[in-house]
Amino acid sequence: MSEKKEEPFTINWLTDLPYRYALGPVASKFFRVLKESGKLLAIKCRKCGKVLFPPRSVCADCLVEMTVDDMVELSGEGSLDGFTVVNYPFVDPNTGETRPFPYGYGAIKLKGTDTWMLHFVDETDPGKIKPGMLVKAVIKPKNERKGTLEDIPYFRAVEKK
Amino acid sequence: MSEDKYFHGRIRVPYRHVAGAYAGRFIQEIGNNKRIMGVKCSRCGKVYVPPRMVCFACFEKMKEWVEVGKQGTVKGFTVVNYSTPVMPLKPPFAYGIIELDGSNTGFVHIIKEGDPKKLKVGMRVEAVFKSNPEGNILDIEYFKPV
Amino acid sequence: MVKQKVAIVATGQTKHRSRRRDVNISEMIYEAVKMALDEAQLTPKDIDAVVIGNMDHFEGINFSEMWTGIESAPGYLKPVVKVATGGTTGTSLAAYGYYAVASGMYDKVLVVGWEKINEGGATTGIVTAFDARWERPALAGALGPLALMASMYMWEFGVTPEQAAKVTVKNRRNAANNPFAHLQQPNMTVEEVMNSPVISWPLRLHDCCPQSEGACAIVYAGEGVARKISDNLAWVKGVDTGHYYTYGGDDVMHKYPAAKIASTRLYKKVGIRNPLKDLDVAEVYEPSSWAELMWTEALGFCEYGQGGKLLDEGVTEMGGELPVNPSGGVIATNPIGATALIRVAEAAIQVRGLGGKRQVPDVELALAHGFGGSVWADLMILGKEP
Amino acid sequence: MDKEVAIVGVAQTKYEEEKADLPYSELVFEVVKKLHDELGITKDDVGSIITSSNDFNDGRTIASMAIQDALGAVGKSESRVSGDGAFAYVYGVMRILEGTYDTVMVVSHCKCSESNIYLVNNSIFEPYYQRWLGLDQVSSAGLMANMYSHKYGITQEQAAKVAVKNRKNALNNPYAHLQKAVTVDEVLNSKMMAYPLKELDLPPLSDGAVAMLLTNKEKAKKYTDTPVWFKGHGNCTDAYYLGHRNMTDLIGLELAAREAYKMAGIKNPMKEIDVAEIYEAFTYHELMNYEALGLCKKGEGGKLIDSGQTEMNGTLPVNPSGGVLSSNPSMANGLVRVAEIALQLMGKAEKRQVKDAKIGLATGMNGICSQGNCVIILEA
Repeated sequence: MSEKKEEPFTINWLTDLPYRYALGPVASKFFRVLKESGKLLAIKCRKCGKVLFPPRSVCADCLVEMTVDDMVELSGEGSLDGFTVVNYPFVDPNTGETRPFPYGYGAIKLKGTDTWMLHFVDETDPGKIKPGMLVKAVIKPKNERKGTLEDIPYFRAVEKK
Repeated sequence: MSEDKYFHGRIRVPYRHVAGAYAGRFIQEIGNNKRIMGVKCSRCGKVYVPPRMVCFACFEKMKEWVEVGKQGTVKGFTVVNYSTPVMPLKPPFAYGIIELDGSNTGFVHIIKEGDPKKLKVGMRVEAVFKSNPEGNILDIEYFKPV
Repeated sequence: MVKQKVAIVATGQTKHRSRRRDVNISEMIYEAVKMALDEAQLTPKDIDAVVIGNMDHFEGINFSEMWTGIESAPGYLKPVVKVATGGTTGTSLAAYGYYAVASGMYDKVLVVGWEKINEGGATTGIVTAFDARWERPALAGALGPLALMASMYMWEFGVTPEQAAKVTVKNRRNAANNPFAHLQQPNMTVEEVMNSPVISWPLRLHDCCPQSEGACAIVYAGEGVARKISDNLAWVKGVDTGHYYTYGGDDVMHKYPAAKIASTRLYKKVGIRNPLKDLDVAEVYEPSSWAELMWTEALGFCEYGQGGKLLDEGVTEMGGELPVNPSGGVIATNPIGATALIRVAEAAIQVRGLGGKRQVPDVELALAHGFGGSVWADLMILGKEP
Repeated sequence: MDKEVAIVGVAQTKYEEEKADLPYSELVFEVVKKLHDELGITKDDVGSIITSSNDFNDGRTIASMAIQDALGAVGKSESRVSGDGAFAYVYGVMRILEGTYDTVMVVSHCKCSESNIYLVNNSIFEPYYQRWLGLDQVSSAGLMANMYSHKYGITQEQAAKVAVKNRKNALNNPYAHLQKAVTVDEVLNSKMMAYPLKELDLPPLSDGAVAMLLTNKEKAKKYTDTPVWFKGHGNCTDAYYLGHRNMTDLIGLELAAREAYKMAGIKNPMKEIDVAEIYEAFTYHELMNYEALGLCKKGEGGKLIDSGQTEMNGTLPVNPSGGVLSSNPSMANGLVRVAEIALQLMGKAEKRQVKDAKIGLATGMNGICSQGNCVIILEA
């Protein structure tokens, strides 16, 4: 069968489902500290010692619970161990609108952690990226912070080529 | 309240569902020609309104289109007294399962009547068509008691 | 109820395309179901249970199995169960179907995977699979993370974009031999891949899977009835799944540890010592060209870092020692909820010798692999002998 | 069915209106940890894991991804049934019977407090014919209740008695969400929602999770002296479109029950079954369940509740836990039913214990108004 060009008859439906996703004490503290002091926290498993970002309350390897007391402060610096430039349009389900692009996106190993954070990077030219280069979390000014991940709009690539 | 314990997010996505030959024709006939069409299973003889490609009982493709009545008999109803963002009318109003004349299945739709005492299983209702069709099932705006 | 061996007795697929304008969801799925039932010469009544799945938010339909299981598959007045695990949905469905028959609970089970992805949008849907608080804001569907993995892989092992491009060339060429495949491009060249627009560096357009609409169905039967249905069967030799951390960034993604763990376990169970030699064909879920290179390493076809070399040496080509994705794979066809089930169906087709122009000669053992979730792996090995 | 698959331990959270401090992962961790501690096991003792959840309820595609860490699933073979937890239990049983795994943990979770349940359930209806009408679980239940009561002359008082019974039972269940008895008058005078259903004919919305460990025959002895055996199962799906459904008789449930009884060798369910936990989505639905499960003749569900035979001290107590009308962690409901029957047959149901319970029945449900039905028979 050949693909017909004309648009078929469609039934359109705008799904618009509100959700309130519980944060739990650990993430709550992370976002509160981020909002109040602009600092990033991770969490350290008291059994295996692994430092995990995003901070969460269960260490998957040990199946032990971690609490707000296990949270450790990070410098906000990390190494850029993976990188891409998102260069395609799509509807962002958070808004129902097309997300602006292109944007840099990295796998960032935050100093002091054993995991990678996947987040925006302020570079859209892969030619300027060095594997493992230093990146630094940019934090919004205090009066603009809302206590969500958007308070960290992106990581700044520091040691560009 | 515990609102600061939450991240408020949403899943907001515009979907475009290809209606296909059956739902497409059904809804367009309502909008364009104010006709209600069913489709008949050649095996069990049942007339389905609204139409679908496959008779789920016989698992056969259906091909024969038939026009059915704009009136029908109420098989069941409920009157809703609460509201949600997706309800097309302000409550109270009724949902009904209506067997249209000439069909053998229940057709689920709205009956514009908010008083359960005025509704009865077995009563007759008639489709009210929307004057400016929008290309969906609400091109039959509602059913009204005859 | 007696434990039994399980065989795939029939398969069905739609011709996968980017947009099925002519049919709605339920009508599209019916095509694959009908084909599988017809091949098995089974009536809808013969089916004991239906297992069907897709991703809820991709088409925005909750409990889709309650609709499609009845109106696209013969599930009326029968058991209908939905399994949905992301990209691995198809193999997870296949696993459910296998356990349902192997346990003795049912004798004939129909398994269906489908997606009508362009009713919503794959990237949009995939974003919703990730944590709303931590991951969704920056995540761009599957391609962003796949590109990150590709960059990490490239940086660690020096695998080149040209080597990745060769995967596309191979698979799109293979796809030309598969009448169901979406992108059939027998003449694709490395240059063409390398010159296609950058979608998510280092992934170019032709390094990426398409978004397809389609459905796939398979019919399982227990050993007692299977031989009555067909004398050409693909037996399930073993099934395993490797799940992994909740957050994709918790470990080295490009080494795909879940696949390493699950494949090691499964090979041992099935008695495979050297997968490259012992397996005759593999259908792997490669959502990008780079992914196939990484996956061939994690699945033990070669050492870490040697995926490019394996390809360069032609090992995974048609006619090579272990052809990978004779169907054209995911880089040619990707109706997400059906994609991993297509791997199983295609592996069954190879074992049964029904592959036509895409047939690998003398297949005794075939591997089907599903990828999804937070870098999860689902595996199934099919064989000619029970 | 011979004694081959055992439930050796169960764990539940308390069901509550809003567990604001617990994201899904921590909710699941609570029951997993409880189960581990009770049985003295670690994650290494668990062969495979089956979960059930729903992506619309959780606001997340592949809802099970959020709970991998909390399950202890890293490196393991986990899989997930999309929908009600009773179906996950059955998948767990299949995995044990197949022979690869001698232990399977089954977990189900739901937090109704995080989503708008009406919109979530409106999404169950396909977009062509039903969704635009704004239908949801309450309006469909209203249709069903009205058609059923019209056909069989069931009164609103009879339906109300179901709420009275179940809410009273819940007083004995420390896990139950609503622990306040109600009277027939209170039910009849509660806010009209979808005629004839009033607010107290309908369940609350709850948060909670449940977990259990299944083992094969050999392993069962290691963990418990009171294993609860899988004895029979039936699963049957009715038509999808409400206009195609038999709205007055739950034929899907009836066929599922028939199959389960056959497998379990049960001829007279009212006599042979000692305790039942059924997924009653609204008061009338429990009466319809009685009929479909063969506890009484068609149309006599009202008489059965009148007779008191399904009360705690009756011939066949139904929903000693308080049922869904007392606790409704939607997707977990079926697995909660299985867990409650397991506790009954283990003799661990404390104040809600039915004396000498040897054979129990649990049901699960998917979709709107008993479209997908699962009936499970368990034996002490």
